[in-house]
Amino acid sequence: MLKKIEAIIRPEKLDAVKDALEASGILGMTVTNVNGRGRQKGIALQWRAGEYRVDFLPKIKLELVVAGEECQAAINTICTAAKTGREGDGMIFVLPVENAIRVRTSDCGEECFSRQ
Amino acid sequence: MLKKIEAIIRPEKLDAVKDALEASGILGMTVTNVNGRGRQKGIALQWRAGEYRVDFLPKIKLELVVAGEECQAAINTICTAAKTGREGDGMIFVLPVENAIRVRTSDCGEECFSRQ
Amino acid sequence: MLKKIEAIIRPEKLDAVKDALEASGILGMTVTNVNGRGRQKGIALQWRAGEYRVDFLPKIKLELVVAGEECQAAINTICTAAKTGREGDGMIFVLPVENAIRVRTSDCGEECFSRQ
Amino acid sequence: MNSGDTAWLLTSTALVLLMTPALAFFYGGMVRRKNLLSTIMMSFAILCMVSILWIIYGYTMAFGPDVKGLIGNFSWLGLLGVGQDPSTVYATTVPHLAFMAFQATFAIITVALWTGAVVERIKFGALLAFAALWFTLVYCPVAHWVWGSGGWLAQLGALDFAGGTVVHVNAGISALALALVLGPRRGFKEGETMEPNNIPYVVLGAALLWFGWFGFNAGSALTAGRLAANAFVTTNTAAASAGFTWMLLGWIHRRPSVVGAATGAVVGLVAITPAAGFVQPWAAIPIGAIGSVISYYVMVWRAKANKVDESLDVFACHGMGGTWGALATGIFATTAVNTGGSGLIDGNWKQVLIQVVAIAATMVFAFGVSWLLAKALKATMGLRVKDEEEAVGLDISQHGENAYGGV
Amino acid sequence: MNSGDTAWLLTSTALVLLMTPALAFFYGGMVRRKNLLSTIMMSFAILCMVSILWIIYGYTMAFGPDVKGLIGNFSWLGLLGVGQDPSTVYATTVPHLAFMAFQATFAIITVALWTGAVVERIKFGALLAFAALWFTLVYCPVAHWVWGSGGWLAQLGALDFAGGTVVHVNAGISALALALVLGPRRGFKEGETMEPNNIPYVVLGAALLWFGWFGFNAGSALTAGRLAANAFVTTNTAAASAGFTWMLLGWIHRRPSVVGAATGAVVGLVAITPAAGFVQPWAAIPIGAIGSVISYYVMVWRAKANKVDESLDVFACHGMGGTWGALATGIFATTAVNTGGSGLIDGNWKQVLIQVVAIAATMVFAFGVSWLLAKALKATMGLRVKDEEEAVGLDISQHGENAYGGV
Amino acid sequence: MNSGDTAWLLTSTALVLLMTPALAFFYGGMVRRKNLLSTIMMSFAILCMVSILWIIYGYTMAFGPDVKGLIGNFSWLGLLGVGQDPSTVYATTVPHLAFMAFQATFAIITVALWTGAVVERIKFGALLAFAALWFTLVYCPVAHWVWGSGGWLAQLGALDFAGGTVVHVNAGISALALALVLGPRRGFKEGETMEPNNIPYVVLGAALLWFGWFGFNAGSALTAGRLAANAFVTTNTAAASAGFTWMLLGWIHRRPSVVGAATGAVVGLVAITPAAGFVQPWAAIPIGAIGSVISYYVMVWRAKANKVDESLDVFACHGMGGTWGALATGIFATTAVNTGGSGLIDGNWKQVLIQVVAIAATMVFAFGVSWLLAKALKATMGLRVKDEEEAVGLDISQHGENAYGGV
Ligand SMILES: Nc1ncnc2c1ncn2[C@@H]1O[C@H](COP(=O)(O)OP(=O)(O)O)[C@@H](O)[C@H]1O
Ligand SMILES: Nc1ncnc2c1ncn2[C@@H]1O[C@H](COP(=O)(O)OP(=O)(O)O)[C@@H](O)[C@H]1O
Ligand SMILES: Nc1ncnc2c1ncn2[C@@H]1O[C@H](COP(=O)(O)OP(=O)(O)O)[C@@H](O)[C@H]1O
Repeated sequence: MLKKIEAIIRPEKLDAVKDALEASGILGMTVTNVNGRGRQKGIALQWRAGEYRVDFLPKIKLELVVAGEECQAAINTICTAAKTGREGDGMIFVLPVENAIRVRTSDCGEECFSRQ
Repeated sequence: MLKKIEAIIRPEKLDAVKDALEASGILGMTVTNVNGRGRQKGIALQWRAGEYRVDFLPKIKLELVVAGEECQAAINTICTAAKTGREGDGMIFVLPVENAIRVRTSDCGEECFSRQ
Repeated sequence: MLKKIEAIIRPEKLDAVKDALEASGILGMTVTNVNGRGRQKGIALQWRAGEYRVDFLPKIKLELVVAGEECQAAINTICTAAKTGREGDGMIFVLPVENAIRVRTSDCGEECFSRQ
Repeated sequence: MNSGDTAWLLTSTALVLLMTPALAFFYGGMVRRKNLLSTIMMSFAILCMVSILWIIYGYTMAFGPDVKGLIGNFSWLGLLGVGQDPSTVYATTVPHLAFMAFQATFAIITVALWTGAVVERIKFGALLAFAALWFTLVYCPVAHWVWGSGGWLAQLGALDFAGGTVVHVNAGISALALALVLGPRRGFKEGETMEPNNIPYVVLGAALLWFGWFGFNAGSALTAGRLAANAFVTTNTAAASAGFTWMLLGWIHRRPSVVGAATGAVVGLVAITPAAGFVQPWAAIPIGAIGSVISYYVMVWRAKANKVDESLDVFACHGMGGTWGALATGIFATTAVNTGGSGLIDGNWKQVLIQVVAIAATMVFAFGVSWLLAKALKATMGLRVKDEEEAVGLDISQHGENAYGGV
Repeated sequence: MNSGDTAWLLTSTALVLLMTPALAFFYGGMVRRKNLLSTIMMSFAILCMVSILWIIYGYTMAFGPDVKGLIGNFSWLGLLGVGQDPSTVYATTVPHLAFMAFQATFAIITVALWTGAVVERIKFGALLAFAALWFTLVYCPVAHWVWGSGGWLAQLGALDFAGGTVVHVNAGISALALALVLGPRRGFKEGETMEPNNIPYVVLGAALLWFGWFGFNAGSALTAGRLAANAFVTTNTAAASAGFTWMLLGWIHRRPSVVGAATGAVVGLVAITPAAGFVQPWAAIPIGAIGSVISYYVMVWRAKANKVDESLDVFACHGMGGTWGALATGIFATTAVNTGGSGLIDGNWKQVLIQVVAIAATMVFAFGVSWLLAKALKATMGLRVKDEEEAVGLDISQHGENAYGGV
Repeated sequence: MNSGDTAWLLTSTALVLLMTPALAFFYGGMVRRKNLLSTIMMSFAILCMVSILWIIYGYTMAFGPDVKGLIGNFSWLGLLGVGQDPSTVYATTVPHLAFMAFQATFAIITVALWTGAVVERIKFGALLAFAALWFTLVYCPVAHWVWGSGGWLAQLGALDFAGGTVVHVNAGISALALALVLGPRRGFKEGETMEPNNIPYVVLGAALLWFGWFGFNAGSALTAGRLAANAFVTTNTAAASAGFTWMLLGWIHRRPSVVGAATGAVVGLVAITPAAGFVQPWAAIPIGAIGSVISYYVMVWRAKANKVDESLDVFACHGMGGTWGALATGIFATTAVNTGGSGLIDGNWKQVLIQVVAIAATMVFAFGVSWLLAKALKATMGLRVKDEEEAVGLDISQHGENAYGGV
């Protein structure tokens, strides 16, 4: 079974996570700029005089579809690389994927990952 | 079971939806700028002389992962807050989530939402 | 059953894919600017003197939720329109959707697609 | 006729003209993205409109032969008699047309200044209507009072080198009046976050304003000589001093902010405007610094009070900055710089009183007329866009445009 | 030698030089994001290239001693004999080098103007080749005809204060020829949406063009005096009048658009260019307004016809604006402004005919040579990028760069 | 006093002042988005700070009455005696204040130049402290040596028209020293990609620098006449030649890059700076072209070596460009242009030696003092932000701001 991992991480951790995943053999991924809100309550920014609060903070969403057996390893890798221990480190969600197709080759399912 | 709610809404409704969710106790969410197309057929914009049509309109995608039992309430909240009654109000999709991990604490599944 | 199709394609193919989907009757979709990495290894860009490598390339993510029976047709349409045969053509993922709600009408599930 | 003076006045005119688009970016960067173009367009459209109104009837109303100290008569309507020969009254070493053009740029930017108070919610048509009326009924008279030959404040001895009262007090207080009548933006009372969409634009605008202000102040010497050099130096010094001070104020509070430094520089330029050709270079340091302190705390107070949504703080920056500058002129003016003016440091305490009169007269008149005009327009054509248009943003709703196109 | 005149001419030269980067932003903002840098680069590379070609051989071809009214000879090759002393023929109160530099900036921007017709698909190498050839074989001769001492159109009495025919008609008609040979962008015929990527850049460009145009027109007086002041005022007035008119045209149709107002202002500046030092300030109002109306409807018609992808409407803006301006000069020129020219309102209807001759000669020559050059390049090195490169965008494919880097 | 000269000097001063914000955009566009504002702020804050320090004590240290050829004494502290009358020593045809202001803008931009070496990691407080110290202990002395009446390098006969050694060598070598002490950015050694966030800003900055540089170089003639015209032409020619050359170098290697052309133009402007008023227009072509080749390959070498993170290559552009320019002045200077200087082509090979001495003295002094200052600050207040602040970006961590606000 294929799984989709959606990880919301700190933007400044993207390089570290990318490198860690690469080291463990995972290259394919999609990255999106998002804004997030959670335990971390937003931050105060400077205005001309005084400051204002921003509720949403810039985050990076990483999406990677992996074979089921690689899923836990990938999650661990991301967790380790993305962690700072302070609020705002982010969340990882795992979703089921029914199928995957590589547009170039029209390969389907797991085979489209295996045949490098 | 965890659920992922993906709501595509009008950008100008983000504040209202965010406040409504906050009022009903939901803080965690991720927001993305997207462009959408649906019943609402795009709009005509002004060019130097005359105008041109744009098929995709700016929308906001809201993603929130919630415990299964809170899902319907969240959907209702979003629906109410995001509605104008005119075309382009958007869609809400509900997807199954197999697991969730909080990066900071490595908590898994529902527990990572419960332990505030 | 509803399905969500997530297609990561080349930005320059968006118009072709959009037109092809429109021709086969699919209008509703959401488009996001993303950055991706896969077999295509990034590109070298020019710097003032010499060049530097960029790992992530701009891609477009297309999300469309369709009724299960239309899914395969949509995938084929996208594949055909988005293909160039060179690395970087992209991936399509299919995810299960449990429910869909049209905000404007509060219609649920498949009916919110059928009642045009 | 002097070619050096003419070269300098034409250059200065071009510099001041550039300030209105600069203002467009300064303001445009501070609003939300959905109103970026609309904010820019306010300045741009006013630049076009006032350029025309000025040559048709504005110049003669402001600078034409005096009628009882209150207004110019209509003998120079359509620039009749305003030609390539120098005027015998104003800037006698350059073509009369050059002086006229220089003054045009002041009228333009003054009208554009108060738009900062009404961004993100005013109807574009109403904005233009108010601008045309305000230009006619407020700017032209006040310009005549202070700068017109025979104007009553000029007669009284009010000192205003380059527009402390005519430009800044005038625009600042009118901004307040208009904002009061127009009402706050949706979400303002609720404390909704309104993030500046593009701080680099704010800096770009401030930098071009600073650059153009050399024309504004040093050009107001109307000759390329001693006084222009003095005004040039005081201008730069006040901008720097105020920019640095504002940055420090932010730092004391929390962090040295970029929008803060840019704002401070503009406030310093405002404060030195009436004084530039009357005070010594060193005096520009306190004039700028105190200007920043005043505007900063007025802004803090306005934000805390949360009563009036004078959105981009035109009153705090220009109204208060201009007021302080006009007073400072009364304090620091010295005949060592300009035989035309002596202030408190020369022992002439009366000058301070005269300055107060000029400020008060401008404030009362401009506030009153602006309020009435705003009320009248509100009652007739309406001032605000619909709620829904405001939510979508004025770029789309008023102009049918998107700042940044393409998926 | 006059220091005031020199100061003004140097200032004007700097102002006109700035117009080419300004054009880069004006055009750059209107294309799709993937071609933003490529569009900017066209102007920037031309700025570099023509600066050099001009001092090597361009200046002597355009302004060197006359050969049969058609071209300058090569006696000033490499600026030989063009030094710090004033010329005896041109601008006799300033260093000859200053006049040479002023003219350089005109050559540069004229070459950059027509790039608006070929953005988003031309090969960068082909662009440079065409630019060099066009500069040599079209710009230099036409400049000589109209402005060179002994040029045949000058002899005929054609009036062109700052480049209505030499710059705008010339670039506008050549843009058309080149666009015809090059062919439309992918998707143009199919009506694919091509959204402007950055309207603030369009406004920034237009504002800096407006600012620089004071050098262009008022600098063309070549002295800092009566005529410069007149040209300054007419320039500002026409820009304002045309900007406002275009805005109104958009409003009548649907909404007052920002790109529209910016475009209108530029068209007004184009239209007043040949007339600036010949007509009275009031005349600039109709010259600007009518210029906008003409260009607006030509643009609407071009868009409807959907035949030629003259992408940024250089022909409509500069070709038609320049044509109208040249005619308007024949109509509104008066000896009350400049003893050098009298037009229809002075009763001299012949001037209109002369203007028509100048326009027609420029159009025929420029169109013909441009077409041939384009055909020749198409047959040899090829003009277009590959389909695939066009799809990806010229920034990446021609320059290996991304406008906005970082994930 | 000459009004034309004054007009030109004031205009030039405004132009040079604009160069510092231009630099802010030139540099700002090249860093990562999270450090855009911080990079802009460095230039802006320095603009404010040095403006004030200059009038308080900088001007008298650099240009005040000479003390043993090394420094000016403090008799002009707070501009005492620097007034509206011309100086008897410097620029005798314009108000002394105008000359003072012109020189202020040089001090400002020189201090801002080296910030390019330390972007993305320096603590804002440390930056300001270093800037104030460097201004006092490096800029003022070196300016005095070369330009001050009685300065030892001036006495020696070193030629530096507008700041090859004083500005560019000085800033370039100091950039290196500071970068060495500060250390590289996180990820630099690992070859992490650091993409420029906004190339249009780089071009905007380069264009405004080019524009402002006319004031820098042609203004340094201090009169509006023969020499100014010569410097104007050489300036434009060198910029164009170097911009085009750099583009070709990129093309040979791979593609003609936009940042490359912009960088090249700036390098050409640097290289011509010391030579502008001494060499003939044709000489600007090789001066620019060779300058580009040198800087290009130094930059390639620096990138390959990957040892020093002199982030925006201030040393390669300004240090090497300025060195080449200073040497080139020794080679190409000719009395045909300026009776004040003859170089190798006039048969005066000694001039080259003198230039070498000036360069070497500046390099040794500036490097040494900068290194010591940097070490001292590092040991006391610390130079770098925390790792974590660097990761988040300096915009947020130092200034509490986001360049582009709003979801
Ligand atoms: N329930 C949720 N649904 C979707 N996204 C969430 C949810 N909770 C958190 N996020 C995303 O994760 C990011 C980090 O969450 P936060 O609670 O601040 O992290 P931490 O647990 O480290 O304090 C948020 O900014 C948001 O983007
Ligand atoms: N089938 C779909 N799949 C994915 N996204 C969709 C789909 N249909 C609509 N959307 C998204 O929802 C947005 C609103 O849809 P639209 O049909 O215009 O709304 P309404 O039903 O209110 O008229 C679209 O812009 C698009 O982003
Ligand atoms: N495993 C994956 N998970 C998520 N996204 C992926 C994955 N593999 C590829 N992608 C996305 O698809 C894009 C194209 O992938 P790539 O392997 O370059 O295509 P191709 O198979 O045509 O060579 C990538 O840029 C990335 O955005």
